[in-house]
Amino acid sequence: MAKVRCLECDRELNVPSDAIEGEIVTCPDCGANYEVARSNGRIELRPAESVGEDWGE
Amino acid sequence: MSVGDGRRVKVGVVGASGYVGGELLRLLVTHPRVELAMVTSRQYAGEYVHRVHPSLRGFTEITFSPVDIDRLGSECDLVFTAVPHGKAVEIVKRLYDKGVRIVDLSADYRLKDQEAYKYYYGWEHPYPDLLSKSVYGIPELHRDEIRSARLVSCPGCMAVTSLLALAPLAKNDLIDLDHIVVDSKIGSSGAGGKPSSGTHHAMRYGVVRPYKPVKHRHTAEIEQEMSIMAGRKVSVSMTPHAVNIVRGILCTNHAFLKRSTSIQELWRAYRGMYRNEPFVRLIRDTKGLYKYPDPKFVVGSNFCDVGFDIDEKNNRIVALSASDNLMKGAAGSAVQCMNVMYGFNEVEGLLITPLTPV
Amino acid sequence: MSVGDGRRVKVGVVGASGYVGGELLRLLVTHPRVELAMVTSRQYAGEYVHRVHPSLRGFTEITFSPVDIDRLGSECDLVFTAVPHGKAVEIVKRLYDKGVRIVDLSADYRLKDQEAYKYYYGWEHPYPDLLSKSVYGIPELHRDEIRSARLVSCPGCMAVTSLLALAPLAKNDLIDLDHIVVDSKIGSSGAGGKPSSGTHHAMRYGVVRPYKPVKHRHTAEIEQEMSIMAGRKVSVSMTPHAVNIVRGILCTNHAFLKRSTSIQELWRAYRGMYRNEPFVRLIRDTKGLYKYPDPKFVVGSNFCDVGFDIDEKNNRIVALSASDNLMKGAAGSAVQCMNVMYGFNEVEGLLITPLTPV
Repeated sequence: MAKVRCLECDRELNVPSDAIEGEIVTCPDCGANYEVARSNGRIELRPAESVGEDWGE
Repeated sequence: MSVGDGRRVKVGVVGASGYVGGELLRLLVTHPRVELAMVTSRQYAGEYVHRVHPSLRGFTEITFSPVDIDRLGSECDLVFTAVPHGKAVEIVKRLYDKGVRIVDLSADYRLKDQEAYKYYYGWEHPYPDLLSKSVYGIPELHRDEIRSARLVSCPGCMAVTSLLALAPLAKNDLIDLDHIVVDSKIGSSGAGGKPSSGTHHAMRYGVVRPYKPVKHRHTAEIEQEMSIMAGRKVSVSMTPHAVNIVRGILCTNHAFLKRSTSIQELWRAYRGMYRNEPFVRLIRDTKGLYKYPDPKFVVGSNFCDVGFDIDEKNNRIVALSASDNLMKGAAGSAVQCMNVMYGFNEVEGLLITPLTPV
Repeated sequence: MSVGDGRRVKVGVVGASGYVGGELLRLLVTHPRVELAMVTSRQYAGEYVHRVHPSLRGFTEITFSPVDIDRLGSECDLVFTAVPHGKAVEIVKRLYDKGVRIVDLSADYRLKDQEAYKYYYGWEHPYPDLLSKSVYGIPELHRDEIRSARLVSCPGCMAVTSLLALAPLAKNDLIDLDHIVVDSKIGSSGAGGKPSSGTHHAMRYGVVRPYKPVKHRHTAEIEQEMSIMAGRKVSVSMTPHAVNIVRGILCTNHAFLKRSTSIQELWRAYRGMYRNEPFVRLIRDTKGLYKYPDPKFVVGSNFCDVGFDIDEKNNRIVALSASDNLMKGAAGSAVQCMNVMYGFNEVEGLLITPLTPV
């Protein structure tokens, strides 16, 4: 389990160490989506585009 | 003083026939550390509580008794006073002198400055010395003082809802303290149980009705508490609106930023203050339908949901907060304060899931 | 099989994104004897539950998983299935064959007689042999069978509400069993979470809308259970109406008396059946404003309030019953059945005070 901080709201995210490259991780507090990336053995989160629904009134 | 040995607190409720009194009973009849000793009502003395609050049938067979200060003083450890402004002031004073602990839900002991009572209530406070003994009943702001308090004065429903959104901004010196605008929307149960032409169904239904757009009483409390947090005089402009729901408050708190900031910094400011608070939930979601606080998702619970956004162009921050006016806005806060006063787990009897949809 | 040693029951919820699924979660996240093992939704797999049910934020951080029968079978002791009619039938069958216990909230296993499915649902039941294994989920009528049941089928919301008012009359042979008229009124949450032109706010608001005035599906269950109680074929005419509330059912059950009777005899008949039932409250008050059942005083709780009156001139009895269609009408009954199935105290996690006013 790797501990990574959400870039948006600073919540600590637990990313399973077997998370695969490109897997989507969502922050429970603010809903920001991240893509799992691995650089020199460390797990990093790259912001992933997320489609926001809206009421559109 | 904590009731450590599992003993139940003997509790009295004065003015238990109204909506706030009924909501207090709703929480107290299932509270594991409370014994309901006395429940008073002038109008319904002798009647079973469930005849006035049918939803409580099966939970208690206690009857209303007349207001008897001596009996309240001798039979109760703690008394909740839920009578209108102007009536509570005498009852609380006499109970205070008897040494019984009090959680007052009226406005009579909320303000420290008697002048504010003259300006906002057109009323001369008869016991100004008691004002300094009273602790303002928002545990998130005054937990330590509440622990040992003999008199706790619960906040106005829109005041607590607005303050919980504004507090982190004041504490982190982020906003201009002279141009705060609180635009609040509240349900009909906020007007209490007494019928009037304004609450007559055909005329109350479907309104978006601004009322007391200036000099609303809750403004005094918001200014008082914000000034304490900011360490200087803060002025707040509040305008409430009655809307077409029964329970629920949404406060839209507009404030102008003193310096530029970021969403990340706001998250740190709010999380810094509320990380360990069981009843404040931070709602700012980047996806999904429900991005901001909405009373629809707190009704029936003691939560105050808080969120925020930045309007860069206008250098403005919109801090949003949603609560149930009868819960975090009244009875929920009162029971939360009791839990603090008696050393109970602060969520005891209050970890209620909101009722959605309703 | 009871989980005596304090162990928690591992529970799964299939179809947890709807209103009934959400209400189940609302009860399960604070139920002291439950561990929420799996929560499935085809549409929201991978998403946090609180993103679909914001009111549950802070109570659980479980995410939806896809419907995986093998995982449900291995990780859960009990599975609630809250998927629409026609979808549940397969999932329940496969779970049943895996030996996991099931509480199904759909209509697919409520009826014993497959012909009734043809008549009321225009549907050929694919597993008629399973119908005899399924126990109808009203503990007040089938408590012993539910204890050991592997498959419990929860009642339709209007069916259980009507049955609880009619049962004492059938059991005491008081009424003509060929002229029963059930006129029910129900809130919008009864139609579930899927939007349609009929539930579009501007058109759903303020209606008193009769829908399926004849051949409504719940009629089949009422007739089935009444026939069991009366020991002969009973026919029931039901007409539902959508009314301008979100939660709540009122059933007005009209029946014609076979012989003259008295209010005292009716009290004995109803008390005889419900004296020890924690979730049926008898409401027939001679004074005060609230003389008869009204959903206004049960919303949010698992109560079904039952009352009655006699119309001497027309030899008619009016039996009234009120419930919350998402609680006693669905999720509350489901959790009550789970409590019976596992030997828990039947009120465990269900002694919730109604939310009034709301």
